Amino acid sequence: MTLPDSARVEPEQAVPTTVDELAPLYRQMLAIRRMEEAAAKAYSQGKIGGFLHLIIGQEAVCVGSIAALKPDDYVVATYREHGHAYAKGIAARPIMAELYGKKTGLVKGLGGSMHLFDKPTNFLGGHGIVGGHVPLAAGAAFASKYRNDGRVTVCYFGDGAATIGGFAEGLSLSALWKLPIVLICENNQYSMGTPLYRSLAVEDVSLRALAHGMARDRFDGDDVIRVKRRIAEAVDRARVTGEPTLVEIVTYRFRGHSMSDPGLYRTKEEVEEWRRRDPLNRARLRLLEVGMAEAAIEALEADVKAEIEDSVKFAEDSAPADAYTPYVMKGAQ
Amino acid sequence: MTLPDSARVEPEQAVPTTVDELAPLYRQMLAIRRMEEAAAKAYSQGKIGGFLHLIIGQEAVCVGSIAALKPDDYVVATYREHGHAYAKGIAARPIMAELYGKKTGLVKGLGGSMHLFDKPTNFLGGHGIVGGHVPLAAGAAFASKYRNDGRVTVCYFGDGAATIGGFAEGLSLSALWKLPIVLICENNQYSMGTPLYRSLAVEDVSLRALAHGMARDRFDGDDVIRVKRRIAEAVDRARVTGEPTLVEIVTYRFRGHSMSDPGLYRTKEEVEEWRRRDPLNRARLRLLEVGMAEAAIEALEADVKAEIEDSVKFAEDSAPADAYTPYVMKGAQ
Amino acid sequence: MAVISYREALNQAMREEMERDANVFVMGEEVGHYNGAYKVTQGLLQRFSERRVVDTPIAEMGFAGVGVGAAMVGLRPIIEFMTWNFSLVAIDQIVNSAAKMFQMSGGQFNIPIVFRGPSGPAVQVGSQHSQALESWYAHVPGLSVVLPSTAYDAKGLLKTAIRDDNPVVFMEGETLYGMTGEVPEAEYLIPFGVGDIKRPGKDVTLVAWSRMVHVCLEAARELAKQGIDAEIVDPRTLRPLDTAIICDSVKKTGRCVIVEVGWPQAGFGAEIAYQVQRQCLDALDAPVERVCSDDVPMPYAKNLEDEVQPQVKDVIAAVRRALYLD
Amino acid sequence: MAVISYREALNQAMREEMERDANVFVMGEEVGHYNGAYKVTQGLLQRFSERRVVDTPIAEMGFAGVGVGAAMVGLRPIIEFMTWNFSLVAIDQIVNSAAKMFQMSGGQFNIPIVFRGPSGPAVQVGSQHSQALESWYAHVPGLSVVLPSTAYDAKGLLKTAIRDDNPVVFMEGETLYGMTGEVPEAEYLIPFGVGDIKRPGKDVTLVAWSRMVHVCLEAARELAKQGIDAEIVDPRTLRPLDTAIICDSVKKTGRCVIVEVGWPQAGFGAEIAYQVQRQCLDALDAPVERVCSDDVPMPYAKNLEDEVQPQVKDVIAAVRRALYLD
Ligand SMILES: Cc1ncc(C[n+]2csc(CCOP(=O)(O)OP(=O)(O)O)c2C)c(N)n1
Ligand SMILES: Cc1ncc(C[n+]2csc(CCOP(=O)(O)OP(=O)(O)O)c2C)c(N)n1
Ligand SMILES: [Mg+2]
Ligand SMILES: [Mg+2]
Repeated sequence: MTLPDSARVEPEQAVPTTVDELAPLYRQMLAIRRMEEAAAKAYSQGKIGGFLHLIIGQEAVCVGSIAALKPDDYVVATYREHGHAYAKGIAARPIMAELYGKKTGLVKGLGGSMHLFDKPTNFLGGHGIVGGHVPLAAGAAFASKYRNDGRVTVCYFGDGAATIGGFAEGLSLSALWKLPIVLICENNQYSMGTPLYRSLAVEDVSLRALAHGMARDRFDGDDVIRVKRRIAEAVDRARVTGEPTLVEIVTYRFRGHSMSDPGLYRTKEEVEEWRRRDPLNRARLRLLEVGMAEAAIEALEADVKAEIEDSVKFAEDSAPADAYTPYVMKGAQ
Repeated sequence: MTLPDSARVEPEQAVPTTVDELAPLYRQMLAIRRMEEAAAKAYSQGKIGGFLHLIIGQEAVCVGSIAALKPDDYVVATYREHGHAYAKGIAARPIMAELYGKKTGLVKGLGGSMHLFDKPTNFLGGHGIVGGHVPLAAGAAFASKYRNDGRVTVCYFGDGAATIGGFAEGLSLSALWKLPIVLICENNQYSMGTPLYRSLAVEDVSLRALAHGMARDRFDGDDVIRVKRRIAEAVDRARVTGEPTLVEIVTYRFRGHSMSDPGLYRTKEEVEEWRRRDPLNRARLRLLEVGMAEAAIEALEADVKAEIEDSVKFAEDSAPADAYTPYVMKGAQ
Repeated sequence: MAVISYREALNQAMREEMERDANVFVMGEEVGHYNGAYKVTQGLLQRFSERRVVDTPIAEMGFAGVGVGAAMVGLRPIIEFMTWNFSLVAIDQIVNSAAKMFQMSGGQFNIPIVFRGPSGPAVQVGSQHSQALESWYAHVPGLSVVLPSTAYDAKGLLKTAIRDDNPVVFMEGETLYGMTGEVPEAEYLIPFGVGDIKRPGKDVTLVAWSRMVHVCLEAARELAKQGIDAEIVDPRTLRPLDTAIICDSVKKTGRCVIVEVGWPQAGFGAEIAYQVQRQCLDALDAPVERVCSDDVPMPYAKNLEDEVQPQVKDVIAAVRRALYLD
Repeated sequence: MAVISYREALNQAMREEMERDANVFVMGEEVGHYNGAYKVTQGLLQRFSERRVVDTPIAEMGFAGVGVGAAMVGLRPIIEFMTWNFSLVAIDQIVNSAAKMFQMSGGQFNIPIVFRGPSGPAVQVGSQHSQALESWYAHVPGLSVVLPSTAYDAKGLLKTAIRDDNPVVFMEGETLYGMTGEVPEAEYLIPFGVGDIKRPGKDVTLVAWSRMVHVCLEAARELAKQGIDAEIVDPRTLRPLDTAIICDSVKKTGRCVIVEVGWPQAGFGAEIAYQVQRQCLDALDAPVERVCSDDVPMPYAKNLEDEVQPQVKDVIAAVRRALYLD
């Protein structure tokens, strides 16, 4: 399956940027890539268990969009959220320790890969029921409107969520109440093994906005700067007019749905084609174009490598989750 | 609140018809009107209990649309379904006896006003959870496709159902699987006390179809022949191409949401304006226009009166629901 | 003390807590302009405006989730379900979002939310609108489950629920709204997990909550005529459950009959029966009995509906069985 | 007899029933092209084509309802939930449509549908993906609730479920799929409401279903070394429940321990405990004990997850308590 035509309307020319803008975003994308690679390795060694959903290939979406936010803004994500958490400002150490189920994990080993949460950075999870978190995000945006606090909420969901009632209701309430929210469909073209054309009658998820008189946008997710610019428009709309936007970003995951999925439903050619459009490579080339020296890039890369290695060591060395305090917090009352 | 502009695009001129076509439809509408008036009276005398949702004012919708169906076609409706049941061919007697909770009731006194069901006429209920019946209707249509039996399913729901997940999922699956179904939104402009503009961001429910590449239609529901013609198009589409249609029919209920609702949220003027457009009066005038004699109409009306009076007497004289057989059918196993 | 209705008691509790804390708001179908389908929110829109009394479309999953999301960032929503029957389309939000969030987030996000509305069979509304789901909710860690039987309890428990920092399932008796009772003018709160003796007695312990307390009170009056002195224990909250007050009573009477309007199998009364036999086996002079609705979806016809539900005569019969009188 | 896995047994049951009856079809997420998230439907698409093996979008409420609607007009759907956790967004269809339709329609529309999928905690999938909801479903009249513990039971019970003319909730053990057992080549059916003694014994009755049967078997081996001879009763279906087989065992042993992986409060074990004390109070030499998961949402970390769930040591401890040995 190739990228649907209507997503190609996007001109292929690069969006203007600078080293100062792009370098930190490249760094974030790379750190997310390396962090997830390290997690995959640990998983295959049996050090991480359960479900592990990697975002490898999609990094430009979370990094570019969160770059358009203020620290006070809220982010609500799915179970495929390591990248979003990192981009929102959570360090690799507590994320990795959480995947390991350690006491030093972001949520003390209670949540795991699918349930990262962080109050200080306004990262509201990490949710496992497809579509169920969209109303929650609308709720955070409702609170911002209630308090008139100027915050914007960004909610991520997959193409597979476009068919479930939780999404439909969250969308409908956001439109009706004019909530300051940006709903981002990370259309990686598959929900587990199901290509989009087998779950939706149309190929354009953003059409949903029409039925609610809501603003919409739709574009490719391989250029992190483009993602940042286009999401900034939607964030501005939310912040200034208080109105929601439905945004669809077309992207691709290089790996299977989770670690246990060999991804046999896609051809090698299809995956290869998308790997050639790797947002990381693209950002690196662009950094050279806009004037960053190869040596400086390599220094940055070495720095990322050290950061992730450190996070793994931290996770490995940490004590196991603590049985005696946190998890009984909500026990029999 | 007046009728939204976009619903007025419909030319006000009458759709061509004949006495042969219109007279039986007028008769059905009148019988439904009289049946519900009788039910309201019995309710106020304490002979009928629970919730009683009357369709008075909306009769042209169910009568006109069901006139476009074959007997084999399935109908799935809400709790406001006495008219749909009658139009599908169920006699007044078992309907009235059911409202009275009698042994001779359509469903033996087990279901009541909200849960009429009738296998012989392919009337699949009578459902009380808003939106929940839309997937059921899709299921009946799925079965027709599975068997290739040429049947069409028609599903009715209110404007208030347009915001609930059950409707969204039923719509989405109907579009994806190209099911032979006609989804009819009976937009009576209120869900209980809530006008449509407080439940949906747009005034046109049929816009939902756009997000699914589905055929749609939208028109006024006061001319029973127009309803029949327009629904016939959608039914043909379903029968011939197997494709679904979302149809919105703008209408009005003259009474409150249920017998316990005084309807204080609407002005007297608004209700009066709609009463002037009463589909029954309209059909009666039209009958005269197309050549039915006043005396013949009066004979028909007398016949209806007798039929409904008979149904009330039948209900009153029937034995109470039987405690010892039917209701324990699905007891502890 | 003022004599007010159960409905008015609930209304006062919301009004007082909304006055007290600007983070408290009410959301649900018809709660504002319509003043509530059952008029429990009467007058709140007028007093607090559309900002804090929010009418919703029909989208229980959506607005329950909006409540949870708002609670994550510090608001204190009161979510009204028009009836608890409709919570079935929102139950994923109650269980998977509200109840689990605190744990799942490592203790970072507690959810101070109240889900409330009428519960249990009403009159002739048929099977889809007649069910008692308290045993479901009481099964779920992370929730508190409250079922007040009197105006006094309703007010004191709802105020506690609104101040609770974790999710509360607050199930009102659809058929109790009009019942009146004494309620103090001064502020009071009733803690969760503390049951109440609704009638002292020495021969048999009746355990009941919500409307069944009143069925038991009537049965007790009949039983008194037969020389049987029944004690009625109302746990008021099923989670947390005051097993102590129940077991203390059973240790005194030696007999226990649990009366609930829900379906029998895996109804909450089974949990109480389990606790009683475990903690007071030696004190039991007879097996713990239960009186429940019949194991069927609710029929519409009044005669069948009455027969399906626990009635005074059923309670009396169970008590007499427990006393080996029949 | 062939030795096959629990997964294969389920697959055979579906395959055989689909061969037998052209009205039977399978529907769910990833059941076709992907061969099932847990590979239970492996090969069915190839054998029966897209018409009868229907991949769905993520829309549990929708496709559960489609199943019920199709069943109303005579098809016999098998609806797979990828896991029972996701049934929470479809539960209204199961309770309000499937379970009540027969009654609500005055006996006109029975719903021959099977809802099936893996149930109970898996390994380290966190709180939203780890719960045992059998006590909820077993509460609802109109449903049958089935939880097989072996490959043999899985096949025989699933075939019965598919032939049943009313809705069946069929909960498979997510952690049992790979477990093997003997299964006859010849066709067989296992009726609902008939329990099975998984190990005969005389000192104590252990009641368990699904994976907990295996925890009990291991505990029984340990207990045997301590000279305690445990009988293990597997009811196999919780609705209808074979109380006779349980009570007969308890009358023999005088002690009863119920082991379930669900949450303790209002878990299904409470219902069993209630039935046992009511029917065999005189035979009980000790209170009925229960072993359940802790009353918390499931934590992710392996050490905590293990600790939260019933383990062999917990069963042994409960048995020793019931025997007044500790
Ligand atoms: C209600 C519900 N149904 C099913 C699942 C199982 N499930 C988890 S992820 C997934 C696929 C989601 O696909 P998509 O929304 O496209 O997101 P992606 O995984 O591609 O990021 C499914 C079916 C679930 N978690 N919740
Ligand atoms: C899920 C759910 N929520 C709430 C209700 C209560 N309720 C019954 S009818 C109704 C209004 C429905 O309005 P609409 O869909 O416009 O249909 P109408 O009554 O106007 O025919 C509501 C809120 C319900 N039955 N189901
Ligand atoms: Mg996807
Ligand atoms: Mg309406």
